[in-house]
Amino acid sequence: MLTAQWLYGISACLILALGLRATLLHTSLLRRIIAINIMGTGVFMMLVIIAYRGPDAVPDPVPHALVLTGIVVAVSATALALALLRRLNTEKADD
Amino acid sequence: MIDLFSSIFMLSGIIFFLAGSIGLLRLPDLYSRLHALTKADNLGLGLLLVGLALHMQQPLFALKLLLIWLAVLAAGSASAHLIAQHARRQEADQ
Amino acid sequence: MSEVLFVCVGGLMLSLLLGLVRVLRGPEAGDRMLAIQLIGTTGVGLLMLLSLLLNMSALIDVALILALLAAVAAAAFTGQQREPEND
Amino acid sequence: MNIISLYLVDILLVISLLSLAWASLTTADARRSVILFMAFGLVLALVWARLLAPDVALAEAAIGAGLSGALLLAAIGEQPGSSINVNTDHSEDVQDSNRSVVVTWTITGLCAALAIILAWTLLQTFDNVNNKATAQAVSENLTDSGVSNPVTAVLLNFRAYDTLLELAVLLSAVLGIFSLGGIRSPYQLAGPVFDGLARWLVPVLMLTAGYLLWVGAHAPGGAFQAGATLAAAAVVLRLAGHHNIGLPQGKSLHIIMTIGVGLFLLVGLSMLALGRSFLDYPPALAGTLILVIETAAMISIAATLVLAFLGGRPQMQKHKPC
Repeated sequence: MLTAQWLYGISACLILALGLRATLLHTSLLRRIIAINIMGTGVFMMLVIIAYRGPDAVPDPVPHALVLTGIVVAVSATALALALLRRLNTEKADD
Repeated sequence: MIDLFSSIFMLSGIIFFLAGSIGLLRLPDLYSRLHALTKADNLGLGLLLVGLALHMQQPLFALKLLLIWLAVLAAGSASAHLIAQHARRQEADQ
Repeated sequence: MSEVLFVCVGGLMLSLLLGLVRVLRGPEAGDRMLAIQLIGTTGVGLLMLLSLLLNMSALIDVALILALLAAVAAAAFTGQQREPEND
Repeated sequence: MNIISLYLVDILLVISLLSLAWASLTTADARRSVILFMAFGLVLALVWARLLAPDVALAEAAIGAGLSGALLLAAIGEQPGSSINVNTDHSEDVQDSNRSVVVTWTITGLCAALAIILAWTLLQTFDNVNNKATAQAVSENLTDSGVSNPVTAVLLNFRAYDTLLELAVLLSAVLGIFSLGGIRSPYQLAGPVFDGLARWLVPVLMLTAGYLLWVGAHAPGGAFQAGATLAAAAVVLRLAGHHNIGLPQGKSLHIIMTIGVGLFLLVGLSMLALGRSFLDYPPALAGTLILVIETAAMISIAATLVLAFLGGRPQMQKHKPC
């Protein structure tokens, strides 16, 4: 096993767990949206490190393509979540 | 010979970088930090890129490096100005 | 030559770390944003060095995007919304 | 020598990443959390570059370090009570305010257990030698794909279904945003410095988008990165206080929102009509078809991201733009 693999692999798991913990513990919805984004980053990192084959080898392109798709979907989901949050705030303000 | 020149450029670039970062960390308030940072790291990056450009085989890459440096220079000074302006506005609000 | 590159990578990582301390410590939002600018510039330099070390010319394009988007981030940080007109 | 310097880079990058994630998740202030998240995205782009994923690094540099931050900052600007002083709004953000210590520690423990199980499974995966099949399949069929960048080949040819459906997801996100509320209030007109910045930054971003789209066929780049860069250009115009940011109105807006999915579907169906299977391009035409689809996808992706930043459907213009 390469050093980079376990180093980044374990960090990916840590980032995911930290993000999940914050998603569950925060009461502010905006903070939860940020936490879910960080959690998603952990998943992306797992995929990229699975694709990694060492500093001189060509990595597997399939997980890279998946992560690329994931990043764009994550940002659009974040945008939708922020729009929901905004609507929620205006509803609260109207009450 | 080219190696020697490029090494000198790159290492002096790194020294400017570190000077800027240490300034950012040690200086007492935002405005003086800004002062240290914008000068040092832009010049540092410029020197580093000159050193690297001497190694590039294709002139196209060297041109790209120049372009990036110009972008960093222009963006960095404008951003620093905007951040300072923002800080002033915040102070005025309080 | 590779020794020089090694020293440069080390110096830039140190610079990145110093910027990181400022991002974490603040105290004002402006200080953090300024440190983000430093991390951006350091990142540009680091990407150039990595493109040589890892033999990937595409990282130069990444550096270009990083340089441009750092300015967008600063603009987004300082942009002020107008007060809603009819509310 | 290279290996040692790479170890150094690895360790410092991981430390930066973890400390920024921790700080962003635990700080009391929401605005500070967003700024730390932006720094996190910046370091993440470096991590992807280090892990030999330049396509991902490009997307992260455009989206993670720039656009997500802009989106979140715009959302923060609108949070109730934030217009006067953003730093006093602590009460809502303290994470453990009304939860018992037991709940907090149970959740922390469960998350730690999850991390350990995941890490153990992941480390097992690395030792498995049989996970090279997909990489081999890609490199064997690359010559038939019409492009020489393997990631673009996977996205637009081998797994084109994924990308088609992704564009559909983007479209539905925009429709959701449209149904939830109106456009955010515009920004104050920029001062001379910001105006000067926008004057060169916007055209350079647009040029870079075109470059990334073109280069995507044989080097890292492509529709996603180009779309995000193009969107950044419009976001800068919006931040500089312009009303007219290049988005068309009415019917034309609907066209650029749907052109990505629409054209993709059209190409897929015409393959069906030609007696091939859905989205199976003939190798001779593949390069051209991919470029056409990518151009359309770039336009739709950029439109989606800009509309997400605006926060709703742009109203019809009442007066002429000055």
